[in-house]
Amino acid sequence: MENKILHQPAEFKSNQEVRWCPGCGDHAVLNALHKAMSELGIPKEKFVVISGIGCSSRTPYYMNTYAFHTIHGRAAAISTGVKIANQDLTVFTVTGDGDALAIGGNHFIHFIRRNLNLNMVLLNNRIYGLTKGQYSPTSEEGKITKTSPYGTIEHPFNPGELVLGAQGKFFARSMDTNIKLQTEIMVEAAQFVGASVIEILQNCVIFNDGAYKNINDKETREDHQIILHHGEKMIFGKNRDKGLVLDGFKLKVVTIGQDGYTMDDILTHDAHCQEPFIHMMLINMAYPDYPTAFGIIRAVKGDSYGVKMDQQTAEIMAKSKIKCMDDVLNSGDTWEVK
Amino acid sequence: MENKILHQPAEFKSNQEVRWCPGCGDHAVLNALHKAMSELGIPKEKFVVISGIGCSSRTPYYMNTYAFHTIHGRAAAISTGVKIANQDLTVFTVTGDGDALAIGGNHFIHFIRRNLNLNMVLLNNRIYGLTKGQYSPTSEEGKITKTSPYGTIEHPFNPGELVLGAQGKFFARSMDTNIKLQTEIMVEAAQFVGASVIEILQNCVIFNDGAYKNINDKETREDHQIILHHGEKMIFGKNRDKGLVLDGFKLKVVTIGQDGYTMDDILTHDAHCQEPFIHMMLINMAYPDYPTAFGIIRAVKGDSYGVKMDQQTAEIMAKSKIKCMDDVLNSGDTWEVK
Amino acid sequence: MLPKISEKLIIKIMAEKKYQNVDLEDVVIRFSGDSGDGMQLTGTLFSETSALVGNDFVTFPDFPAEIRAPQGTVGGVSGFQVHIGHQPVYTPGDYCDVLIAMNPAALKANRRWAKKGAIIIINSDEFTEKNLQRAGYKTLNPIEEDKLEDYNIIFAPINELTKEALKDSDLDQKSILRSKNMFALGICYWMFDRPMEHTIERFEKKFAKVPAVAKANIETLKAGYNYAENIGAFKSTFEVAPSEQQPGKYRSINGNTATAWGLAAAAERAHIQLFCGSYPITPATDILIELTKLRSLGIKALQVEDEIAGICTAIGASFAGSLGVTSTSGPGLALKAEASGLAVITELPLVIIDVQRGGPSTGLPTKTEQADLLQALYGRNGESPMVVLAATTPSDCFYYAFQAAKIALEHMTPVILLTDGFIGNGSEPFRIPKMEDLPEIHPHYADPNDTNYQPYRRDPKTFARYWAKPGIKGLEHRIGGLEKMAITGSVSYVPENHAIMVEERAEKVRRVVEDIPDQEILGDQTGDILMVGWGSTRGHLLTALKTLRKEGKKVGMAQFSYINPLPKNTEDVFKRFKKVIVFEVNTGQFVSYLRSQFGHLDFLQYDKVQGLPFTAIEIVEFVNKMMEE
Amino acid sequence: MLPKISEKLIIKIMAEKKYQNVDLEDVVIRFSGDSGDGMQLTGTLFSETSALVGNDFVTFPDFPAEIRAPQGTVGGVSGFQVHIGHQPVYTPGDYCDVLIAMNPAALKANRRWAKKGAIIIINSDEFTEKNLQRAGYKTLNPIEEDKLEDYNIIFAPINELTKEALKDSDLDQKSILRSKNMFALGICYWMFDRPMEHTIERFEKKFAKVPAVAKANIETLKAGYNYAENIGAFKSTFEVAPSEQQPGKYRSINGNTATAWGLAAAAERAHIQLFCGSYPITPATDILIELTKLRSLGIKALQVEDEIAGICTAIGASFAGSLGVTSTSGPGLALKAEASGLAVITELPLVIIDVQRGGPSTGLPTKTEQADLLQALYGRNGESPMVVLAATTPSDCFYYAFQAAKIALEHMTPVILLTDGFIGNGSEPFRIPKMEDLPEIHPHYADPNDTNYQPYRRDPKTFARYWAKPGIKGLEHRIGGLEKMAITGSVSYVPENHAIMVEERAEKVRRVVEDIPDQEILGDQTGDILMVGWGSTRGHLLTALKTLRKEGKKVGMAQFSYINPLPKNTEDVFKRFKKVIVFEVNTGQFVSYLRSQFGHLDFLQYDKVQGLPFTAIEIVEFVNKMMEE
Ligand SMILES: Cc1ncc(C[n+]2csc(CCOP(=O)(O)OP(=O)(O)O)c2C)c(N)n1
Ligand SMILES: Cc1ncc(C[n+]2csc(CCOP(=O)(O)OP(=O)(O)O)c2C)c(N)n1
Ligand code: SF4
Ligand code: SF4
Ligand SMILES: [Mg+2]
Ligand SMILES: [Mg+2]
Repeated sequence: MENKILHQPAEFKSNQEVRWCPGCGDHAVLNALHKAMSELGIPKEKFVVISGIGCSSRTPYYMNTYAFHTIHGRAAAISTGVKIANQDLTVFTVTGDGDALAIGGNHFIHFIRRNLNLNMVLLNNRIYGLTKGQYSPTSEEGKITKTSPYGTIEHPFNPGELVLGAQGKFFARSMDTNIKLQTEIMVEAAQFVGASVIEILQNCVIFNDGAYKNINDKETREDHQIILHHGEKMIFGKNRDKGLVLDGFKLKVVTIGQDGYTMDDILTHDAHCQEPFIHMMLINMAYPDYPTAFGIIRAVKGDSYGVKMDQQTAEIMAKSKIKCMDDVLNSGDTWEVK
Repeated sequence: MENKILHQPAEFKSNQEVRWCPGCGDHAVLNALHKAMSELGIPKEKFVVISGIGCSSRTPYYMNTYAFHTIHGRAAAISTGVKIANQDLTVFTVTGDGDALAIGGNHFIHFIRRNLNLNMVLLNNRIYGLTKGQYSPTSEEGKITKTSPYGTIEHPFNPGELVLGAQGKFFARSMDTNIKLQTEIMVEAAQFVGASVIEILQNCVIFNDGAYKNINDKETREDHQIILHHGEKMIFGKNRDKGLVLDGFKLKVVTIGQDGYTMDDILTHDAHCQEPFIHMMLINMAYPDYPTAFGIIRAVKGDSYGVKMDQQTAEIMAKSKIKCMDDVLNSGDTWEVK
Repeated sequence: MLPKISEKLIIKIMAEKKYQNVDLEDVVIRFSGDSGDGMQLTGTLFSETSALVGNDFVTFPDFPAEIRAPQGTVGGVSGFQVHIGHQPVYTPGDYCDVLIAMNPAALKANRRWAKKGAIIIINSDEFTEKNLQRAGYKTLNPIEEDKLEDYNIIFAPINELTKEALKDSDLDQKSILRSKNMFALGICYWMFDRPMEHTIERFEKKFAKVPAVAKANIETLKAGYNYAENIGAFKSTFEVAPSEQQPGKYRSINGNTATAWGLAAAAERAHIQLFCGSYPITPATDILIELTKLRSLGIKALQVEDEIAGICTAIGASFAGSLGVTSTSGPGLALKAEASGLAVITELPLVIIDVQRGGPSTGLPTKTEQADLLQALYGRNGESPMVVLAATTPSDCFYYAFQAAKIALEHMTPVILLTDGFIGNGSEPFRIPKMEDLPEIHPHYADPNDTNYQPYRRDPKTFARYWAKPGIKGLEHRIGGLEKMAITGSVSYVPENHAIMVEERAEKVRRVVEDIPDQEILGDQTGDILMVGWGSTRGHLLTALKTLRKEGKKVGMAQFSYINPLPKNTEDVFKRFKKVIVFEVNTGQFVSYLRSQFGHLDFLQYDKVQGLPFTAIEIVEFVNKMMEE
Repeated sequence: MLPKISEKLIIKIMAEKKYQNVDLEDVVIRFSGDSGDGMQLTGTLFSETSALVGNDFVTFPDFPAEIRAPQGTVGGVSGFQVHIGHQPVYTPGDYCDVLIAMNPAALKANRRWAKKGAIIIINSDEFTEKNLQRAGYKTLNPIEEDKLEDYNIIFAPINELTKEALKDSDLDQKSILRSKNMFALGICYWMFDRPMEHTIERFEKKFAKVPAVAKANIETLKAGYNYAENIGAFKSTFEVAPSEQQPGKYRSINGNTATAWGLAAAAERAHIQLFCGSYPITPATDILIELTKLRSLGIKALQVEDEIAGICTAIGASFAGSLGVTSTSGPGLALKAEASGLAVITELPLVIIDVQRGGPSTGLPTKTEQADLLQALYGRNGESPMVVLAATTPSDCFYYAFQAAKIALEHMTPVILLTDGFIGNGSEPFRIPKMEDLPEIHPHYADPNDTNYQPYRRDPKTFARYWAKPGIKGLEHRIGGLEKMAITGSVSYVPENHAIMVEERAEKVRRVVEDIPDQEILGDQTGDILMVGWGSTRGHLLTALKTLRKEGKKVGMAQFSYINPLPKNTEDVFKRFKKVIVFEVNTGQFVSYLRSQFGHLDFLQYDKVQGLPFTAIEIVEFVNKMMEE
């Protein structure tokens, strides 16, 4: 979809000094968000950015739109109120792995289930940045942090998996460094009708530097990342000669031209498929056995709460004889005192 | 596993008058719980029953064990504290669809992720019973309730799906009326090391009567329910001639002897398979296209938080020179004032 | 000490006793039976018919503990008390003149509420050995066991008579028995000379599609009426004369509905969209339920995943330009504490309704109490002042909800409105206002053409900041939970600025005092004792006030609805009396708040924490005692 | 009004000024630099070395706002103030005698804290045009711009000198520059004649595996020391004489560590397992961190999914027989409100720690405030009384945490312990107690052989119920959040029972008074003015007290740590003075609580809400002013 550009990305920057650490992945995400807003061609005043608390959640201050830096874990719930109050607004909910999946876990799953037309950008650095380095629900097991001096003993959530468990319709993933992909995804997410979750693998240079080194090392990343596009073959690798095929109930990495695999054997990405199973497998692919999947992994149509709410309201308004509070007050049994 | 029975089921009944409505599905679940406790052969005083708030959550009062009727939505978190404090105890967490999945949603997903050796019995009547009939996160879309006079516009959660999205290791399902199956499941859940969730489809005769009529009608239920057992063929039906086969990425119901299907084609249930995809499909099977799946759908080994915690603690205790508070107080830099 | 039945209510109990008509000023009737017996409906119909013939009334439903106890047990008894009068009545009555007990459990649970010598109508068919046992009677003679010999008891075989009345009906036995409450209602209609037409019409309308049901109800009603006449049981001439009621159109309303409607009315007067995010909780759920019914007015009322989401969605809606509202009870208010602080610092309009119930913790969910006052005032981290109001009767919940919304919108502040289970569930006649007669509301909007909008610039008069709705070009801005720089609203850690902002937020709340009326004194304007109450104790205090003044005492009464800020003349009000007694259904929360503000004044206190409202009688007794001391 | 630098601190600033040794009683040094400059470590090393030579000290770290601001900006400045004395010192000092500013932003942010004429050591290499601009200076002459002409400023090219000192090092430039803070430390060591050995040893131990790093630090430290000597800069003879300190073994401790250890000590003395469920939040996180380190003692400290899970896991652990603890700050306390009511009604032992910070809402997370007092007292639904304590200094956090646990376990009640960012992060010497000298703790266990255990039977003396751990045969029982029948604990809706239980829960908390000491008065035991404080204001009040009494004023001081219940003699304490002034870092919460309890007494108040502790100076001024009025 081509949109008429109303504002340049720079116009979305607020005059506040950006206070993230130099080198923090958040900077790139902010850039991408500014770009996406520009590309969406929506007037500045129609955007609302809502966040919780965390480094990532500082984003609202850097937006020259309407924006609200709320409280820890509640960004999803507050966004829900904003959107229901005014469906004309394009709302981005910016949150972190702690904000969304620890304290905010309940609003997160209901945000997904309700499927309002909201767009969540989840900056997953697998750590609590703002509070200076405690483990988060996405920290890998065994991780030593300030609150786990002997290593954590918890399985991390995989955000995409949880999204699917809550019946999510739109899930995408990007590396923080890939501004182009993020921008693309953000634009599509905003245009998608329903709740979208965009997981950004974000590097916290201070407390979890190198968390994604395995998959994002410049030298090898093409072999460890697969960027999916709907309708395109699932291929990757420096030489674009690796691909994914289905092997019973598992995905398998093959090299085209080896073991008899040809391009035809390679799966074609279908982001629109209602059945979640392949999406789930793609989401679960992990280093070192698999490339990590990026791009829009799932984007399936579903009824949006907001649309249904508006339809229902319109019907009720059309049908009901109760048009104003005088009608309400005088409805039912009444009597006159003279 | 055969256990030595120490107490008869009746010994698990407390002297409190049971206050559920006559005909409520909760009565049967209570019976099953008493039976399972008896069969487990664990001394009465080693059981703890923890609940939140709701009709279902009244269970603690009817137990002649240690029991705690806590606050709305927090049963999972409180159980976590109980179990970590004393891993010797066998803890049953009894909750409702509102208690566990509305207000308690965050503790629910973390309960599962953490994978402590806890056993949750989730009585899903798809309604708020105690507060007299509002929709719950499992109420079917369009349902008219006190707070949805025009019908809800929300997709319901499927609890099992959410369990899998949170990386659940044990999920089982039973009808409230099937005391035998429930008892079996509860016994296995208690013996399983890790967090288990048992969803009971429970009829609320007052506010949601007949919610499961489609699948539990006496006449037709054998055609609408499939009871899964690990290692056994997935067959069902009045005549035990229907079965499930895999058809591409979908399950398909076939009749043995028709269209060339033989018993060999029918899938064998593997509850222990790590990959969640088939379990997810089984959980998602819904009336009228599919039979509803019952029994232990998933039971895969995983590290339990409690076990890991104990191991880690033992190692640390063995290795550390800090044995008591005097050691702590005198550790590091100190100086003497004379 | 149980009061004696009004001596004027002399009745003929049995055929052998002499028939006599008596005048009554007011009468209290308590319907009670099993949860399934339809007592709430019966009571409501009686109240409404009474209103139609011009009586004033106040009702109080007494629900069973939240779980449906097994049939026939005391735990499962449902009661409904109604107080009717041809003079204004202010409470549902302390004790009842007539008690209807549909089964032994109902008698067991409610006999304590019957005045000495009261009429007790018993459904004798239910007084079987098994049922008596279930109700916890130890003998087969409840009359003797409960020492009811001096009461006027009517044994009516209501089950049998209902079956008899409906012997030609097509309904099955179970359905037939379901109308037995109408038999009881019929008896009462005859006793108090109420017309049946209105009720009959109602059934015809309600059950238009199932005429058999309509007919069953109507036939049974008539049968009860005739039965009472036939046995010549008793009859009071309850004079019908709506003397002091203001002329106008009336309806019956309970506090929760009134609250919901008050909010909706405010939204209409403010030309703003109302958004309510709530989570069900007894006894507040009905506010959400009533609001969900008003979707045709564009009102969006949502059941969300928990109380925190309730307030957070409301804050989000307020940020987006709606009037955000959230309704709950005590435990839910506790959960909203953190987010309510966000509303304080972002200075968004927000109304939080707390329908108080017995605590602590889950406590007594179906019982009433006033014990969330200090939580409402102080239950947030940091210095976070909030406006706190309290409604005093079912019908004025409408006006205080309206007022709460008005203050929130005009002063840009969250407001907590306290009601409770007593007035939330209780009902009374409500004079229907015309919307155009209600005050206008002017939300404190920013000028959409402001080219230099600053989110924390304040109105010099009220200190309210200006509200800019997303969507308006040029007013883009950012707010949040961190301390903010005065005027610009950007994040600030400057020490002096923090002090300024703390003070400005407090001052803004204090200045609300300019928009609220002076505290009114009822009764004597100066004298020996001032009875002070707040919120829902109004009816009982007022009843006591009338009694005391009839006795010639110099007593005044001040019922507070504005808790924070307190009305300007508050101190003056207290100083007009020799003694000030604060009455509360808690252990003294308002009095401790008053003491913290007016340290130099002396306050006496009378508290009650039984999950029940006061009785007017205990108030009178205490005032008299203090009079003597 | 800024105080002048101690006149005794006369120093030779530059070569041309005359060298002179002076005696100092106490001195305040403030290290400041960019977040990455290691100022916290520098300050800590200086404090510890001072302690080793026998000085008393109090420190206060002043962290930057929680996000790392870009290098060189005022937002990113990190400060650490230490007050050392050879007499006891009670506060980190109001203003500093020596300020180290590692870059222009540090100067900009901290010059307000320097006494008139203070020594300011500036890293001149960082005072480039770009950096000055970044820091917000408008000119190239910060001295003039900030009006610092009368200050004693030393421009030291620290970057260059550090590079020079390490020119033979194998480290890269970046790593080399990282030790520049040691250069500053070296200067200070020379100035105040501190030995370097201890610090050198520390580096050798800490960096045993990277000797190059150890060496770099040590060399730079020495270079700074020598530089100061070489430029003959200045030197004070800061007398080393630990006069009033009790003999014993000491360590440095901050309040959060002390709190964690106090809890652990209590668990050990009670022979019970400690369980802590918490969620990170500034400035409380360190308590959790410290507890997680103590796993070898069997302590289970867990980071859970949110604050609600924190308190709920703790309640679960308490039910299971552990000492349940949860630690948080204001917003987290708000979230725990509902669950804390469950602990009240189930009467389980539980310790809730609230390390207060600036509010409302997210407020000023890294700044200190005392504004959660009323929330702690009243922030729960229903009548839910709780014990509330407040620690007064970093080291006595240990004893109050211990005491909180003792009360919880012996009285079967939740206890809230209030500390704050000021004492939580601040540190001071701590005389290490022997565990055997600490009081024993006797949890209020049920008799395991009780054949008729009743969960709500009470100890007639304390009103505590008896605690039965799951696992014990025969003591099986059920508890919950609904109101319960006295003694049996089964659910009860009986009105009179509710009144009894409300009263018993309150009485149980009141009776804790029997186990707490009388309120102590420091200074004059009777006189003109009593200065009242609570919690962390102790040091500033005490400093002011000393000054005032030196001036000959009749002044006493009462610092409260027991907030609910208040000590028995509280009223008597107030009555001994003509005037009582309550000092608080909020808008008057404790004073409003006191007024609500002692309405007939008069209280004056002095409040400050700047996210900062008091200064002793402002206290002295206010007391003097009140003296005159
Ligand atoms: C109620 C509450 N609890 C805790 C905190 C402290 N806190 C602030 S941010 C944060 C975690 C942030 O982690 P994440 O969302 O991953 O954000 P990041 O800083 O990593 O971007 C915590 C625990 C808070 N501000 N409020
Ligand atoms: C904090 C809080 N919010 C709300 C409630 C009211 N409440 C009690 S139970 C319940 C829902 C129960 O639903 P469910 O868990 O499905 O249990 P059921 O009664 O259906 O068995 C609600 C909303 C409460 N007790 N506490
Ligand atoms: S602490 Fe980590 S997440 Fe936060 S701003 Fe710095 S690099 Fe980014
Ligand atoms: S209301 Fe429903 S769930 Fe509750 S006890 Fe009755 S039947 Fe059971
Ligand atoms: Mg993070
Ligand atoms: Mg339910």
